[in-house]
Amino acid sequence: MTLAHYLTVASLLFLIGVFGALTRRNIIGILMSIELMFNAANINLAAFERFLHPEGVAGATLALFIMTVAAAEVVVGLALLLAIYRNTDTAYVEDYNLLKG
Amino acid sequence: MIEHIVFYSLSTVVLVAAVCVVTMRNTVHSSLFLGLSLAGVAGLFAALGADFLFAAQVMVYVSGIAVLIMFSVMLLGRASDLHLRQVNEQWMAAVLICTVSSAGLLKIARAYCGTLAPSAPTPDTRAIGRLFMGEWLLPFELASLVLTAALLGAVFFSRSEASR
Amino acid sequence: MLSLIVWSPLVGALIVLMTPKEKVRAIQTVSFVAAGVALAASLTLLLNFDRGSAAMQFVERWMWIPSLNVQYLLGIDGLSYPLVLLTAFMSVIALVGSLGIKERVKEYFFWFLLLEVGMLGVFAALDLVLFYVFWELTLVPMYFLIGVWGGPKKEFAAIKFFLYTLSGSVFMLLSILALYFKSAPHTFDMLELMKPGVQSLFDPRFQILAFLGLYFGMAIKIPAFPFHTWLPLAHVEAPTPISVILAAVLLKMGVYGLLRIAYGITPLGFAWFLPALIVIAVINIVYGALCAMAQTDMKKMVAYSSVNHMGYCLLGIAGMSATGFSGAAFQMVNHGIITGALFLLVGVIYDRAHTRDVSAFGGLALKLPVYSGLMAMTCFASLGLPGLAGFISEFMCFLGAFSAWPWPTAISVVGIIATAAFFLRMMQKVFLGAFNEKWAGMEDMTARELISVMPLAVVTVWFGIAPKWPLDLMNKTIEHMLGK
Amino acid sequence: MIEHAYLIPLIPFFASFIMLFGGKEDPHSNMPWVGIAAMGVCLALSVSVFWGAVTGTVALPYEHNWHWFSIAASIAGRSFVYDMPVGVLIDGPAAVTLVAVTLVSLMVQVYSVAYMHGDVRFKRYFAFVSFFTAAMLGLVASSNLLVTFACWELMGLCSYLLIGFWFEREGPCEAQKKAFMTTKLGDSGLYLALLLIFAKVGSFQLSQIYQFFDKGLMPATIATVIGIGILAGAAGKSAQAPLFIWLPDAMEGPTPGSALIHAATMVAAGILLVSKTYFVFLASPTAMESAAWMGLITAFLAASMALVSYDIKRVLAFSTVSQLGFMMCALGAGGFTSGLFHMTTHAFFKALLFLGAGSVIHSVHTNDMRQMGGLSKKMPLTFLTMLIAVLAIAGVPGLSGYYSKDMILADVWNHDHLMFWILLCTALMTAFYMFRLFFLTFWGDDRDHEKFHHAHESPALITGPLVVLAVLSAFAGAGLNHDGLVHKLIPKPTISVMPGAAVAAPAHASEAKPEASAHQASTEHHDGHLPAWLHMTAIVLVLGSITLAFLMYRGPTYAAADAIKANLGPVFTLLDRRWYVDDFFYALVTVSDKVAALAFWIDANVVDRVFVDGWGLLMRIFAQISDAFDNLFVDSAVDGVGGLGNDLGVGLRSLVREGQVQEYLMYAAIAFSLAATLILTR
Repeated sequence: MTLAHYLTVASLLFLIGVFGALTRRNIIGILMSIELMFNAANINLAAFERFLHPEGVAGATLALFIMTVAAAEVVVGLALLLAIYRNTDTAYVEDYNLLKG
Repeated sequence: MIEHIVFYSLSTVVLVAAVCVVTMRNTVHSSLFLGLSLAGVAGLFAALGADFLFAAQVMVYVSGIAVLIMFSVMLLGRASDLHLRQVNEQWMAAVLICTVSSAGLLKIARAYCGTLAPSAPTPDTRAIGRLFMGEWLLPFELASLVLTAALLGAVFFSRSEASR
Repeated sequence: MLSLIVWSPLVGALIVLMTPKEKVRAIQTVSFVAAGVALAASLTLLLNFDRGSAAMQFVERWMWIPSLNVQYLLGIDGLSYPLVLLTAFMSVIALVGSLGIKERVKEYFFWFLLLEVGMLGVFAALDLVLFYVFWELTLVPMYFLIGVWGGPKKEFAAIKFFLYTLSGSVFMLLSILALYFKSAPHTFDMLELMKPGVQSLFDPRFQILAFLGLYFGMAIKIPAFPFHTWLPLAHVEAPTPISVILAAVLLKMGVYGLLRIAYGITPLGFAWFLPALIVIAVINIVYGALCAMAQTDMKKMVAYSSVNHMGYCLLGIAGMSATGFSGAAFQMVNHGIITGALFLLVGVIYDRAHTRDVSAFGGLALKLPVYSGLMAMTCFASLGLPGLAGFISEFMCFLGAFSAWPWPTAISVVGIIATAAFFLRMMQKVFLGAFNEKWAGMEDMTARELISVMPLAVVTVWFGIAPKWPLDLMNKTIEHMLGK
Repeated sequence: MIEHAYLIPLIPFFASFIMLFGGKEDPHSNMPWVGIAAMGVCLALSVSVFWGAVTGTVALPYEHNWHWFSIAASIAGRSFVYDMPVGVLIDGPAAVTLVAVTLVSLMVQVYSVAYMHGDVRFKRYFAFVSFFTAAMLGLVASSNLLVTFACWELMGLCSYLLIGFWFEREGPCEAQKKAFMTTKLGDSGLYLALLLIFAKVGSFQLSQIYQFFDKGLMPATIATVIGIGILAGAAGKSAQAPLFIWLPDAMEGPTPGSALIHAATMVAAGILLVSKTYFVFLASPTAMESAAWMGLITAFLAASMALVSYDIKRVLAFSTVSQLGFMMCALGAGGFTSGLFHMTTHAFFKALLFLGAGSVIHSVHTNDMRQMGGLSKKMPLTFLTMLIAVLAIAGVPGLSGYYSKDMILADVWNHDHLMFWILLCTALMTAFYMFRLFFLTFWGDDRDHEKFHHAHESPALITGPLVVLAVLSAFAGAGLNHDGLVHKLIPKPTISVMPGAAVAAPAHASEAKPEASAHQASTEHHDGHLPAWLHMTAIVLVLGSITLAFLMYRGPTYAAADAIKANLGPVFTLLDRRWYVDDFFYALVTVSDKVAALAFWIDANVVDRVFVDGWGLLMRIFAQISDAFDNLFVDSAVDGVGGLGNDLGVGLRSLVREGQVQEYLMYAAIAFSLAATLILTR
């Protein structure tokens, strides 16, 4: 098993996440896709630590931070989503056009 | 050999589940596959010898975030959603983007073709603990602050109009 | 010391930002102190400035972004020092003129001081990145100053100014980056880039391309035909002090850049472009004067006369001779002073009459002798009357260009006649003839207006009669520039 | 005293500033006496210089320079720092002219104290006059051509201010603008000449330029161009054809101001400039010939126009133009001495004429000669002094005009016979129209009783200067001509290498020299008087034309003149419209206005469109191309991406449907993927 294997898996996972974020109409879908991207990054971090810097634990530590942030993001995101849903009665992003000038 | 089998099977699970996440029409199914995919990632962590990360992944993501999302989906979901397209019109462009990007990303990956693990994995939980309580204390505390803020924010936003 | 000059307005701006907006007087005082410090500091440099040396003086050099070899590098020589002085001086003058601003005073002075930082920085910076940063820094305050405190069509004028100049500077940035990557070792240091060792890395083709990019950015600022159309609009819409700054300093940034960077770093590209430059200069002169002739709005007329006067600068530069270069440098200073005074004076009458249409007036010389006298003097200075500042520099520009381009120069002389024509016509319509009773209640200049105009008038006469002082400041540097 | 010659221009200069800024604007101000005192000092200085030159105690030319400023210059590949000098150069002509200018200016100022008394801008008028004189004196005394040009332009400014002194009225405003613009038009030629001189010589100092020409280093063609340029300038200032149009209108200003312009300052400047740069003309026969013909045509045209005018000041203005033509013609014909001699005498009698006319106007309050008549009874002193002036200008033997005009005619006769006859004809016309003026004004009976009734002799401040000038008009010519003094004072300059030999290299110059001096000797030999028979004929003809004027205009009516007018209608119209030169220039102004309007139209509608809106258009096209690209590439699923909204005419069209988060994200991703790929696959 080489580092390249893990990196490949991580990049594929990341791209799937990107694809999801770009295409899902449901806002929860987008959130899920973002989680996938976070995980891809985490795989990378863990793999780099294992293969390049086995003496320390910086990769795992950073991954933990990412998890923390991701958790916070999901929690707040879902809360916001609920709030928006209550107001607009829809979960589809194309209907959210408050940004329109 | 066993290492290979573990890696490939876990990768397959992760990727297939991820593809299902982004393509499933039923959002509930999507969220279930998300849990599966995250569990796969946890497996990969284990294969990499990051034991603490594995544990954290299972606890935070698989049992925390994935479940939370599942609940939200069920809260927001409607029966009519099942008949609607869940993917918008720009999916082809997205495919294109992903293809193009993959070229770049895979190129990086190729650069590490020959990189093998220098030594057997060692447990790192103790080291992480020392790091958090020592050198990285400040970021650690900041992270806790972020989580508290997130908690408060979540409570604030999700209160119903009536209770305000 | 240079840092003090450049950054003291910024300190002032920050203090203004922190002052409550009701305290108008405090805001004004802070602005004056900040601009005054810059002026005083730049005057102090005079004591130590070595006129006999062509080298950069008062150089300040620190690493800024080491990974890109970007430096914080300031320094002045005979070319930039007069312009630094001019900027500091005109800023104070314009601040006096700004005392009439009544609305959103705090924001106004904040933007004004920020603008001054940018202008001073452009003339003092010797690192291309730093130069570019300052160059762009002038843009945003200008945009707001025109867009908020301007005339009826201010938004359009501001956005036109902004987009036009921004699109020019994008090309300039490209050229700067190209120069960086072509030089070895990679550097943004202008002085390094001018050295023969680095110069030999730039083949003629590359220099031409790089020059064109730089020229495009600078031509818009100058403004050189055909990129001049933003100028009349911006001038007409801008509030008086901002018109003053725009004419007196901002336009000079273009010519300065042309001399310092375009000529200094890409001399071959510059030489290649000369035939086109002389044509542009002639068009600027003749065409600018003709357009001014067709105006009835005084401010627009003065704006077009700026186009005409910057044509003289271009003419001097196109001559590629020491006389022409120093003429152009001197003309920059003189034009700044004279046109600044003109805009102030037009502002004076606009404040009273709320119109700038020449045919609305008549016979004002009877009622406002001081104002008329000053205006007449400034107009005559602008049309190049000997004894006033414009003449010597204009003549030197012509002199410098004549041996290289006799025919274009001869054609440009037509511009002088046309300039005289429109100024005389304006004076006749506004000041002479029967008194228009509509303005019977009009009063002569107030003390504040006199304070803002008189220094300019004094300098105009001084430079006209004794041009030795400013010219000596420049001569060595100019000689050195052409000695290469 | 001559080492203080620099004070001559400076004193009136400062005096003018004292008068302009000192004291309050007061119709009865005492300020004018400052200017008069200053001018008196100048006169004393000038006279001392002049007297030194006459007695030979002062060596002329005297030159002294100070450093003004330095400029870096390069001429013909030679780089150097040119130290611009400012200084005085007093040679013979300058010494004579200084006296004439200061004297006339002093007389004019004294006269003006009475004439302008009570005007609201009384003080300002004297400041202008002083400044005007200072500029002229600077021009005369300057050793540097650039300074000369500067004074030249300042004089333009002063004429502008003086002509438009009564700017409340429409006429002076138009006239002042016309004067300034016309002279400016000529100045542009001079400007080019200066540029050319510096480009060739590398100096503005007259003595150095002279050296350059003297050695024959200047090619004849370049010299011709320079000469023509100088002539253009001189034509503007000295009102030569076709730029004479401003001078007749210049009488809109106060009459003593006109006297100053016509006699001492403005118009003499052109002649003086040509004389200062006479070596240019010596080096270029073409330029010389042009000067002669220009002068000749001017003299003739102006005299013909003076024949039909009824405005007393206008007749005088035309006569000035005509006399200037005489001078220019003389200079062009090689009569350096005679031209300048005539300039000096003309300064006296023309000042006298104008001041006399001013006295008349002051008394009868009209310019129209048809409303005057018989004033000799009412204003005896004015009448007598005017008589002297008229006799002088007509060239009646014994008076100053006779000597100078005679000398001019002699020089022209030696130069070209055709020119001589035209010039003689002009001289006869001069005699005729001057006496026409004289008879109409002073002779016969009163035509307008009321005006006549109010007429009175002017106060002493007015008649005093008249008498002084009359004395000078009568005797200056004889005095200067006495014992060849004028030839000694105003010697004709020479250059060692004449045009034919100009191409010779400096090594050959020594060979060329004897030949040239031989040539000179031969011209000097010719430099005699007119043949006796011609001389007598001329005098008789002049007397004859005076008699003709007497016969036609002595009476209260002038039927003969009307009869001629009726028979020669078109000719009169032609003369009355001033040979349509004015109309030509008005047309020129109209055309240039049209051109200006056109230029502005182009600016607003073409340049602005092309380079600003065009920029927007370019953006739009770019946007559309990328739009098409999207459609083609990203499938028709991406249908109609974004509405086609253009904002602000800049055409920066939003490519996206507004507010669609995912589309924004899409573009970010595109950018990211492209960037990543580009960087990573390098």
